[in-house]
Amino acid sequence: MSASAVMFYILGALVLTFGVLTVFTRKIFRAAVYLLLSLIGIAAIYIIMDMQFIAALQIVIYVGGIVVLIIFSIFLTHQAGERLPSRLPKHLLWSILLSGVGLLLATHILYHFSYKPSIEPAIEHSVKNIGTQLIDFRSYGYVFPFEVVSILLLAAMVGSIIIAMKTKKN
Amino acid sequence: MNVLSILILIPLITALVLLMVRKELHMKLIALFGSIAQLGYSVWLTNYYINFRKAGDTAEMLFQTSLGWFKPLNIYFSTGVDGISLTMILLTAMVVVAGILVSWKIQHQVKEFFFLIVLLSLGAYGFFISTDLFMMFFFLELAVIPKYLLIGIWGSGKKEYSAMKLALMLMAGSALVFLGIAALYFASGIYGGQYTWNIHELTQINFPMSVQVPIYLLIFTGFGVFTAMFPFHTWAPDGHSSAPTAASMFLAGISMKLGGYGALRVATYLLPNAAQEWSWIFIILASIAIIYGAFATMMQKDLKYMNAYSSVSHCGFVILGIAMLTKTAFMGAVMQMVSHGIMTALFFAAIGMIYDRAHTRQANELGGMLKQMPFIGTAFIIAGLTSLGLPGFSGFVSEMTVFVGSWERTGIFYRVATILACASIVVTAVYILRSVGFAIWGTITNKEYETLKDATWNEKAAAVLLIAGIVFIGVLPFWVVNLISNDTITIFNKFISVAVAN
Amino acid sequence: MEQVPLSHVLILSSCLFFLGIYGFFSRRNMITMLMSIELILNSININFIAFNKYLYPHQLEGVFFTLFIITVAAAEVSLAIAIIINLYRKFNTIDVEDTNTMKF
Amino acid sequence: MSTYDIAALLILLLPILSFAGLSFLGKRITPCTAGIVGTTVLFVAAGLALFTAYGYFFQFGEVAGAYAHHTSLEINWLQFNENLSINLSIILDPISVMMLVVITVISAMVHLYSFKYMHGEERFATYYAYLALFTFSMLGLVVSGNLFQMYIFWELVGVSSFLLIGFYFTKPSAIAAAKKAFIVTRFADLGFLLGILMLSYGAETLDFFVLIERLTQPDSVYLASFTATSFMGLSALSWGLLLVFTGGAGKSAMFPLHIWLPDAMEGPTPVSALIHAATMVVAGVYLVARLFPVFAISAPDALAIVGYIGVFTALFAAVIACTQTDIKRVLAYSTISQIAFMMFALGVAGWGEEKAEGFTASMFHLFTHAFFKALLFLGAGAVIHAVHSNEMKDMGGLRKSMPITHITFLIACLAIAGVPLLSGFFSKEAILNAAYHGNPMIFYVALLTSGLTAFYMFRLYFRIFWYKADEHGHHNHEKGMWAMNLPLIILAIGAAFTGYIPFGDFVSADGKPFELPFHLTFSIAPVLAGVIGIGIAWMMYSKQNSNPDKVSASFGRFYNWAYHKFYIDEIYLFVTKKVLFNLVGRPAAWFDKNVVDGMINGYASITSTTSEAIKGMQSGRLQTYTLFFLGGVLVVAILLIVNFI
Repeated sequence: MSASAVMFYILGALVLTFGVLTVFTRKIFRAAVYLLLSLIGIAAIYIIMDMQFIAALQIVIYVGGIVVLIIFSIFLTHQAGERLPSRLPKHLLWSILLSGVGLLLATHILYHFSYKPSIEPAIEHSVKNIGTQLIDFRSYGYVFPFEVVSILLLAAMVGSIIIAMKTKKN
Repeated sequence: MNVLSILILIPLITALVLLMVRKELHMKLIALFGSIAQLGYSVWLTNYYINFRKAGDTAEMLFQTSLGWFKPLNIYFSTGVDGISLTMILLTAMVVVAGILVSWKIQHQVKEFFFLIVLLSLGAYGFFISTDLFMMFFFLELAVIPKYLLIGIWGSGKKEYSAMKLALMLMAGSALVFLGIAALYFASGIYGGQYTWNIHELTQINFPMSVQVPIYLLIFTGFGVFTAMFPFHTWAPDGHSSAPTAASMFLAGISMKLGGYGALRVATYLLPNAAQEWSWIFIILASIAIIYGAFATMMQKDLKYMNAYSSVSHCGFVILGIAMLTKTAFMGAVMQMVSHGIMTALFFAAIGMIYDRAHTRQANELGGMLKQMPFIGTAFIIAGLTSLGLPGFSGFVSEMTVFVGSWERTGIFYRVATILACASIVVTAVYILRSVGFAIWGTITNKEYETLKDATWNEKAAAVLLIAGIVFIGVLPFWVVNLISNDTITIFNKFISVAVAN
Repeated sequence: MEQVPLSHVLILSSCLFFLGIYGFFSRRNMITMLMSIELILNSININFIAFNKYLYPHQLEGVFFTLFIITVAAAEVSLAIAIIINLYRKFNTIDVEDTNTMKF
Repeated sequence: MSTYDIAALLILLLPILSFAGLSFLGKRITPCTAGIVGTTVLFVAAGLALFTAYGYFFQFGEVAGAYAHHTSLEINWLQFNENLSINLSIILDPISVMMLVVITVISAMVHLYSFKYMHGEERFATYYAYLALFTFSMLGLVVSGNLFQMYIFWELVGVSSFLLIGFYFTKPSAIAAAKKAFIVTRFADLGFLLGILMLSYGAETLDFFVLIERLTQPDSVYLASFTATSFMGLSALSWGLLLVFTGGAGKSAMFPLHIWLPDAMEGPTPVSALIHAATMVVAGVYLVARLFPVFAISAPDALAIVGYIGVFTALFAAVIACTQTDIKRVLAYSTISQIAFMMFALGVAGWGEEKAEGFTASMFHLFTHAFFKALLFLGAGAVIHAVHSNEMKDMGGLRKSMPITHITFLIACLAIAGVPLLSGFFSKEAILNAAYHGNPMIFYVALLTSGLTAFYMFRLYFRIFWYKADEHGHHNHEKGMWAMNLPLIILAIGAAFTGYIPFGDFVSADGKPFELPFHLTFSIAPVLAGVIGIGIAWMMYSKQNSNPDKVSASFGRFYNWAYHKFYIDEIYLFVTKKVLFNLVGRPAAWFDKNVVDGMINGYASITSTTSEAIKGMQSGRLQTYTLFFLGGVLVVAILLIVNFI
């Protein structure tokens, strides 16, 4: 077992641990922090998988953007140290049941599925390759989705401003 | 342009023009003139038809056309009329004119009201001239929806409940009809080799008994709901009592006839074997409706309820005539449809006029109306006398024809049914005379009634038109008989050929 | 890394996925629900990357999908937070149990 | 068409035109004009009727030694099927011509009389219109050549009677009486209708004469098939005829369908004279007479039942008449009794020259009765007009102030009592004679009844015109009343002398002239009975005394029963109000409201309860929705896996 494999298992355990903590903790701020850590763990896994660009995005957008945004919104809507109310047992039962069954099912399939890797020569997942294909407008080029997503971002930005804006009361 | 298309075009144009004008008076005038034009055209068409017949045209239906409407499913807008449909068209045209006249004073949402009324009549005309089952169903539905709105918006009393009940029950009826005709369509592909909705093509096909029976029961029951057949009649009392006058007139005068016409033309005509075997069910139901409806009527205090239950009883004669499967009984059923249509329209018009003035329909709260409003009182009495089958009015000839026709069926079962039906003439007399005695005769019970005015010009015109119709049929029944007897014989001949084949 | 079988990576991601699901159901606070959704999205990203890496190394499609998912997630979170804040103003709470006017 | 056919047609057309004119223009013309128009039309019609009668009996009616029926007009009005059709026709034969004369003459008299009697009435024109409608319907009834045509006019007669009884429509008692009359006769008409259906089905025709021919020929296939089936000992034909007779019994007020007639006196008195004494109420007799050959030849058992019902009614009504105090009611019961005489006269008759004597006697009595009974009613009307009351106790000693009424009333009473030389004597003799030969038991009851008749008529007479001094002063009530007195005089002449018409020469069952037997010795018993009756009445009522009370007390409970009309009305009320309304009508209405409608409402409430129950799923909770969503996805996934992997 190579070092990277060991690293992977350690990181995986960490990600899961923080994920569990995120989901189970009764303090919302802590949940956000555990989420942060979990996301960082995932970024590390990307690095192990030679996906530095994605790892960077993960750090920049998730950790630097989204989680911070969440933390801000927690500040806006919560008193510090407030404990979250617990769920009704009925709901808990259902959620445990469903996610448990789902997990078992997924695991079962994943174990018994035979994966067939392609045999073509690999290409490097470098920023250069990614960037070239991303803004390429020939076949397999992603320039059109790229533009669409940029418009989507713009729209989301405008939309969230409008939604969150204080409306004048009549 | 086919002569029959005009029957649909006139109401359509009337409705469209109605939507464009803005002054209330103009709307009323347009609706009135549109309906009068339609009445005139129907009369002309009848005359035209009679001339064709005199010239020796023996086709089953005249003026037939066929336009592709939705060819992938073989739906054609095919039309054609015979004497039966023509009498129905005349009836509709007459009731529509009268209905528009009595609604002259309608207060709010005038445009929508007249639009819906014209739309309803459009549905009825379309239904009567269609020879394609799908188009028939289409127009049947077209005639149902406006009723919901007419009752729900312009009604009185517990109108939402009544409108909903009526619409749902009629919808359930038409759902049964649709199941039946759709089954017939697919059966036509299997047993006739060609998928078709057309009545004339369907009647050529010999369906096996196992196919006929369920379809017959479905279609007859479905149309029976429209005809207020026991035990599917309860939409009628509630619907009528909540409906505005014109809507009541349409409901009882036209809508119930859609059912009778359908039961005769579709269920009985297309499925003779099943009719022969299974019509006893409907004979039982009709006999119950006749007697039981009459007794239930006797207990009603509200005049509209009274007339609604009496409609149940009278429409029982229609069902009875159709289910008895003799030529005379068919003729009687058709005549009873026309007669009852006009008579009940007049009855509702008179009740509506009284209600508009006295603001009550309870027979025991009224009284002395004849003294205060001679015209309306007389119209009420004439409607009542027609209802109880006085000779000289249309009710007599039609009921007697049904009785004679029913008596032609031998066998103790049919005899008992006929005797029960005959017995209803006594009960009818009881409830009619009770209501006349309470509401029309007697002394004025309420001081407020002493200021009531008699009918206005529009109401008089409506009543006179309907009374003229009643008297015309009552005095010259042979005219109607000549118009329809060939067609009832055509339907009856199916049964002879069935009997021969068996 | 090559010694780690693909299925292990996928199982990691599905564990993360169902953690997210559980969190989504069991939490009443909208922000924590949002966090659960982030977990779910991340588990998907891991899947894409893993498939790209293990099964189709000659392509970049998994990378692109991850890229777009991250972008969309960013847009989604910004909108969700805006909505949450708006709800908070209206109902003075961000508990999903209390914001159930869209019924019947 | 010959002149006579046109005359016959005109007789029918004139009244209906008068009706139409008066009802449409009634408000535009003065009451006086309306009255004059109505009366003139009827007088013209009466003249035409006499003319037609002359023509029929002396010019064209007799074919090969017998009076045959003559069809003046026939219109195919409603064709039911190949065999059955309603042909509106005008048939002239002895009885229809006789009826034409009776109806038009009496009606003309009543029209004239009403001119004064109804003076000042608000709906004067309407009254005349109704009278004209009635006359038309009655004429149409008697000239029918078709069973169904008769039914049509039968109903029209019923409704015009209804309208006239209810003429004072603001009076509750008039409304009730009109309803009662219509409903009771309607009930009887149901029998008539069923009878028509049976007869027409059996004989495959609605035409009277064809029907009679088919049902009387011994070798007729129709007759054979008709009599083949029987029920309760009577053949189908007998049942059919009895059902038809039920209709006749309703109109002619035979027991137990008589209850409407006394109440019908709520109508204006001239109406009672026309409809409820002279014309409409004999329609039942006329109907049986029309079908007489079928009754007599093919169903003698049915005819016997007619006879028994008739004689029972005669006695029954006569007993009640002796106790009533309302003068119009006395006359009403007297009418019932007299019509019953005609009915049982038919009942005792058979087929063949001598045996059919009852037929002629019955028609004869119908003819004479029309005159004297109309006269009695009109006289009673004059009395009521003068004293403004129907009750005997308000009358007495009126002979001075109303001389013409007095004399004419006396003539009528003598005639009805069967005093020799007046018309009633001849016709009643004939009936009793027929009964004696036909069925002696009926004869003895009839004899007793005719004694009672004399008694109650003279009770009435003495009570009105003698008994006590006139409380209303001595001024003449008849001044300026020529319109009322003239009809009285004309009818009195009729009542006195119509008996001398050799009736047998004109009217007989088979159309052949025949001599009514007359035996002086036979007459002794009936005349004696009449004289005894008159004598008792004279003893009791010629002066004010306490005898009547003593006598009634001595009869005790029986008197009370008779006074209350043997509680028949109460029985009917019990059956209709209590039984039909409470046990049939109310349950039907309840059933409809709760069971049938409940079923429909039940469907509706099942639907709404179900949706109420499952609408909780639409909770507005995001998590619940997603829970369902995910559950669904998992289920689908598991299904797919189980099935495909």
